[in-house]
Amino acid sequence: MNALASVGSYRTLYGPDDAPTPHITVRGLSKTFQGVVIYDNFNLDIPRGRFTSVFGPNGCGKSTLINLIAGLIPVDKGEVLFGGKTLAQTRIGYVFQNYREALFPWMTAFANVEYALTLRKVPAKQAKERVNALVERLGVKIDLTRYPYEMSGGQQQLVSIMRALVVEPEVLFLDEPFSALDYEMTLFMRDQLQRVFEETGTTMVLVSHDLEEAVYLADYVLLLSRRPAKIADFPLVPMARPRHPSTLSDPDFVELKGRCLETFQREVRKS
Amino acid sequence: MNALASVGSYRTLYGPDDAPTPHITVRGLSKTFQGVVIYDNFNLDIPRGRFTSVFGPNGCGKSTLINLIAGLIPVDKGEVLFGGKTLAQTRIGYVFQNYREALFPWMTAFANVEYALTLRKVPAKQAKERVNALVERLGVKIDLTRYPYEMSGGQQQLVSIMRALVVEPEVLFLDEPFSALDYEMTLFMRDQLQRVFEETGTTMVLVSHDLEEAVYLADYVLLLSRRPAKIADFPLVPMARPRHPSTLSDPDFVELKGRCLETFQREVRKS
Amino acid sequence: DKVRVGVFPVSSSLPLFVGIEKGFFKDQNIEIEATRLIGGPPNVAAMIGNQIDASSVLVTIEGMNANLKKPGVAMYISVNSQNAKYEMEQFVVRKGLTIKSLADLKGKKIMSAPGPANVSMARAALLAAGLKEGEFQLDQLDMGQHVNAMKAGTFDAGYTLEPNATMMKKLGVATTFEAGVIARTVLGNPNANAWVGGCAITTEFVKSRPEVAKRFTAGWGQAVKFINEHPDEARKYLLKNTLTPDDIVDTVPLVKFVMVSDLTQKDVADFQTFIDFSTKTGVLPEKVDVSKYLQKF
Amino acid sequence: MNRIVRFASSDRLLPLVGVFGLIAIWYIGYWSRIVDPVLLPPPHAALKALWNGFTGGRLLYDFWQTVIRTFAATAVAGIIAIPLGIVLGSSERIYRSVEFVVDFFRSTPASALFPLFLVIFGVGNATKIYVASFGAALVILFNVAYGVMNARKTRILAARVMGASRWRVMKDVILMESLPQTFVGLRNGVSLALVIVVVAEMFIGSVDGLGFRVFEAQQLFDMPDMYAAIFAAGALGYGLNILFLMIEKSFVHWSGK
Amino acid sequence: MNRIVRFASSDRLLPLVGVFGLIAIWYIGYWSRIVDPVLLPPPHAALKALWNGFTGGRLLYDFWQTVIRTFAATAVAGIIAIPLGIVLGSSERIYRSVEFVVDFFRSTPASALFPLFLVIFGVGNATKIYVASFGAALVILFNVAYGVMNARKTRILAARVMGASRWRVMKDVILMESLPQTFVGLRNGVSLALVIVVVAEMFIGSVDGLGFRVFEAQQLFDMPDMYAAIFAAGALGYGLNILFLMIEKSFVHWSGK
Ligand SMILES: Nc1ncnc2c1ncn2[C@@H]1O[C@H](COP(=O)(O)OP(=O)(O)OP(=O)(O)O)[C@@H](O)[C@H]1O
Ligand SMILES: Nc1ncnc2c1ncn2[C@@H]1O[C@H](COP(=O)(O)OP(=O)(O)OP(=O)(O)O)[C@@H](O)[C@H]1O
Ligand SMILES: [Mg+2]
Ligand SMILES: [Mg+2]
Repeated sequence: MNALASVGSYRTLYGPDDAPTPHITVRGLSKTFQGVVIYDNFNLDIPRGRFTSVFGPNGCGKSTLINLIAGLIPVDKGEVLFGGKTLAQTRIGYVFQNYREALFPWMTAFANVEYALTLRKVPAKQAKERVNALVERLGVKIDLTRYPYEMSGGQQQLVSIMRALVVEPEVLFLDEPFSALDYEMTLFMRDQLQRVFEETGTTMVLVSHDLEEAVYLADYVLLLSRRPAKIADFPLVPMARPRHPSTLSDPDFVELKGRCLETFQREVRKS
Repeated sequence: MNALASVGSYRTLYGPDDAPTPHITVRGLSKTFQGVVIYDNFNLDIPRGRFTSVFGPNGCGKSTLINLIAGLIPVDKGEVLFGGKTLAQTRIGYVFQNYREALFPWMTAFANVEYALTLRKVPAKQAKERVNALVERLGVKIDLTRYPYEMSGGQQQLVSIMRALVVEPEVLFLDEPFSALDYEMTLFMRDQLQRVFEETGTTMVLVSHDLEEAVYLADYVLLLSRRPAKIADFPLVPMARPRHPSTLSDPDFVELKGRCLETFQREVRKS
Repeated sequence: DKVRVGVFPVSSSLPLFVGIEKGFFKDQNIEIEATRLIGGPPNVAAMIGNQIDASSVLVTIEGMNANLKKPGVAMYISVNSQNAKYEMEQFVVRKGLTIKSLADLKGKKIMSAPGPANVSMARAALLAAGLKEGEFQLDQLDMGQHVNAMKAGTFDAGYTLEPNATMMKKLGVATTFEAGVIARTVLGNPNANAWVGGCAITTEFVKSRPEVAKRFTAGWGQAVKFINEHPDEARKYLLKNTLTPDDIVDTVPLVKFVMVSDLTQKDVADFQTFIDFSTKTGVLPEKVDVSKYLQKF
Repeated sequence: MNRIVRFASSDRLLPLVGVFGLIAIWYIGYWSRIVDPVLLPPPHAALKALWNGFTGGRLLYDFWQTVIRTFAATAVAGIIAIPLGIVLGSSERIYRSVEFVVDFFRSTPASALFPLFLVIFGVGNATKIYVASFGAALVILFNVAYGVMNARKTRILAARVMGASRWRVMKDVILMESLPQTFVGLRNGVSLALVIVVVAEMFIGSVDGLGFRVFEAQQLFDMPDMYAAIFAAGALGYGLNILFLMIEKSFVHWSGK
Repeated sequence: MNRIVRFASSDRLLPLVGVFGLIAIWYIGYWSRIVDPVLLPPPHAALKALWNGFTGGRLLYDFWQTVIRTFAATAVAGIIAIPLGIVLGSSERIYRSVEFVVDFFRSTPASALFPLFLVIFGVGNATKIYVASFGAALVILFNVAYGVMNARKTRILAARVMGASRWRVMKDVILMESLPQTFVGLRNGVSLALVIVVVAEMFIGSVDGLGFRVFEAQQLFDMPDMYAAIFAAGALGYGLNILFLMIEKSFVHWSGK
């Protein structure tokens, strides 16, 4: 492993032996928006089959990072590989913060989920079966014949997650998926997401603006610094799964969270 | 003290001796919206000079409660007194969640704050002086000659808080004041609010959808049940002031928060 | 054979209606394809654009103007004369006002039929009667408003056209005190023939289908003859085809229809005088030789 | 949309207050003889003329002629403007380059364009339809282009990240996204088309249609008929608006939600 | 607003592409003789007529007459409709009761109302202004009433909790809140007023104004003059829209923010 690559790796921090293999490798990534450097020669490894949370100051480039990785915006320089494969060869899923603007309101919830399969050229009959199978597996109790705007925020975001999952993505990106939901719904949705993760073992990358949530859900927390973003810390969250609300009161959890908050505040104050 | 009154009192829970005197007394409050009973013969005492947080399930009637107390919506039945005085005899301040829709965009920030005094018939010159004095006292470093829409969300909410404070209210109500702000700004604004509270000693009532925030800022946490709302718990938060981010890792704090979360989840599941 | 005719639904188009209803065109093996076109400009535009072959009635000033832009676009086969006997244009005065002559209109508010030709004629008549510019107020007004305006008393007097004048009389809102305005003003005699309008066909029509044009003209001539011989029967055809209320159809005056081939030397001279007058007042930008645009077969 | 729903659901009778108020004012104007009664007939005379005109009279026929022309004009406008609007809207640069011309003609009173259209399209029935189409097309074009340009970025990204091709993004997302705005354009377009058709019928010669009926009633000095035709025109405008709102509501059910 | 800013700041020359495109099409139409050149003169002839008309010709005078009438009509409309809109908007029930009547007349082609106005106000210059006022007033009324009705609830509560009386809430909050919508109404109103003024000048007789110029040029078959007047009308409409956008932007600076 060369020196450059190791900079951005969770492996160097926790030793290469017990760490999982990287799924996403980012090398020499650079991105500038209208003269503002967001990333400059940035390196990062994201572990396969693990849940990685991304946390950092406002506007530091969290969304930009996952958008660059998911190919939603072009990189200026650098490369992103998915276990050696390119983006085009990889099935990815993406859940947007603003579910209201991400779902298609002219389709029923079912059709929304099905559409992802249609785009992958799955025949109609098979597509329906796969959607139904997913519904069963997740134990979703929503009437999917309704239109998104007839549903609560949480239900819509669940549909949005199902749409991302139905193609059985290798990597699932989530950009602040719960920030527009109320507290109850957020608690519920966190557990739903955790269940999906445990069941599918998909590599997940979550951007969150809520530190508690970021730590609660993650195996690894990627803490970013202010612009141009660097990795401020990349700790392992050693808590056992499944995690429960009581985990929040676990002293190890509280300590890790406190450490992350400190790092965060140090990074914020730096400017 | 009669039995009825004691039901809603933080005093019964912690003993009348070391508890502060009540500032707001709510007796026999009832409110129904289109056939849905939100409050039915509800009793509550809110302590003078203390910071009370209100927390509860979505739609249980938190906003309705402070709106009823502040007289923004009429009660169906029952009475609200402010240390024996009526609403009309009391100066109150109110900070809305949606600062964008609460500030007047056709006035500069300064004029917005001044306007509260104008309504109280304070002469123009004196009004300006009082605004300036408040700015000084709070150590606000914003250019108040700008219009609200030229400011960041946090700055706007600060102006909104100043507008509520400038009349030196006896009670200040805040309905989810930080929920539209980002994480950094929220952390900053919590500390600002705490400073204001410590400096002025105003009775404050905060509705929050973030349990951590509710506990972090409060002297007392009012936990409401599902509709029709009852008091589920009304614990004292014994942490010393000023509180710091490190308070969040304090075992007592974590424990109290855990207890509140349990109560909350029990209440949520009840339905 | 089909002939496309632009129809301006006024009494001056009567020969067309008579020709159709009495079958004069059919006798000539002509089938009329009528398009309703209100006013001169659409008729002229349609003739220039070769969308119609003939216009049932085209004010001669407009026709000559069109001929200035595109020579030969409006060739007259029949013309109509208006004067004190064949009333068309006239000055009316609101009921209750005593006005005997144009000179009495000093300081009055006067409406005029719309269009530069009408307005300049009204002005010329007023000036000829000794009034000076500024001593009267002259506004043009859509024909549809003339009766309303008299009734509502917005104007004191007006230079109006039939059938409005008859209608005003019938309703008792205004009376005529001066008819044959053009004949008097331009030709100096209220009983002279003022050749104000007529049926025009395009040179294109004459050239491409000379034989059809000839038959069309013949049919038109028969209709004119019929009108001149049986005016009372002919005017019945106004009813369905023009905007003439049925209670005045028997009294509304008609113009005098004359085929171009029947015009005398004097008539042509009068015609030239009338057109020259318009050139003088600036309505027509140049002098026109009328005889070039008379079509005889 | 909102307004219809409210109109239908609550306080159903409130609009009648306004209607009766208007009729009352009219009667007062009539009885007080402020305006000559020949010029301003009593409301019942106009209503009778309206009734007679629609039951057996010619008004019904004229009404349909105007409806047909208005729909034809809107259809022509839609067929031209919707595809064009999509093309223009899909590139901001292209739209900017024609925006001035579109706005300029949108600002030009359509009646001033009558002579131009008479010259280009001749004097037939078609011209009335074309000139109304022109006016309506500009409105529709403008709305469609804006609908396309303002398609929600997130939905486009969502489709792209799911692997949709450019063409599918266009067809499945941008087109659907622009539909609500397109319907707004169609609704404004049909209103404008009606206005232009009526003006054209009144002033550039016609043998039927509501505009012609107003014109003819006026020429014949038949005031009750004239008011009946005016009311028919108003009712048609109002009805078309409601009709298009209803189509919009059922067709782009997600609009505004 | 947005559009102006972008128009001014970037890609300044893009609109010229559209203009040149239009002129090119016109020249092609002229040279190919699709339309008789007497009816469709070449662009340079029309531009020359426009230039001559504005420098020494009568067109400038007519232009001003139309401008004056349009502004007068908008002013009258505003003076009547703004206070009325505030009254109507302040009570939902009152508004609902007149809404139908307002919508009905808004849907009625203004030209169909000419005869009615001629009857009531006579045929002077004033009538053209009044009929245009009527059309514009309905648009303004509707917008003002909606602006008042949709005043942000939170701002009203904020003022009330600070101890504002009903009157002060009205004056300091609701009135200010309705301003952006009022300006939208004024902008739509002035556009409509121009359209109606031009139609009135064209068709109910006038001695000046752009509509009259179009009419007269058409009667005299002076095509370059006619096109010059049409362009002047379009430019006026476009200019008025931009003018009102600019007033709006500086006056209700907070609008849309
Ligand atoms: N398309 C763009 N054009 C210009 N600047 C952009 C663009 N997208 C993002 N930026 C800027 O890049 C920086 C990083 O943006 P990004 O959205 O990635 O931040 P973030 O960490 O996700 O912030 P947040 O916590 O607000 O979601 C910000 O300063 C933002 O203003
Ligand atoms: N004006 C109103 N008319 C009818 N129902 C209302 C009205 N205001 C509130 N409600 C209903 O009363 C209940 C309590 O509302 P309230 O806003 O007080 O809840 P809340 O606890 O503040 O909720 P949230 O956490 O969403 O802020 C909700 O079910 C709400 O739908
Ligand atoms: Mg982000
Ligand atoms: Mg609330």
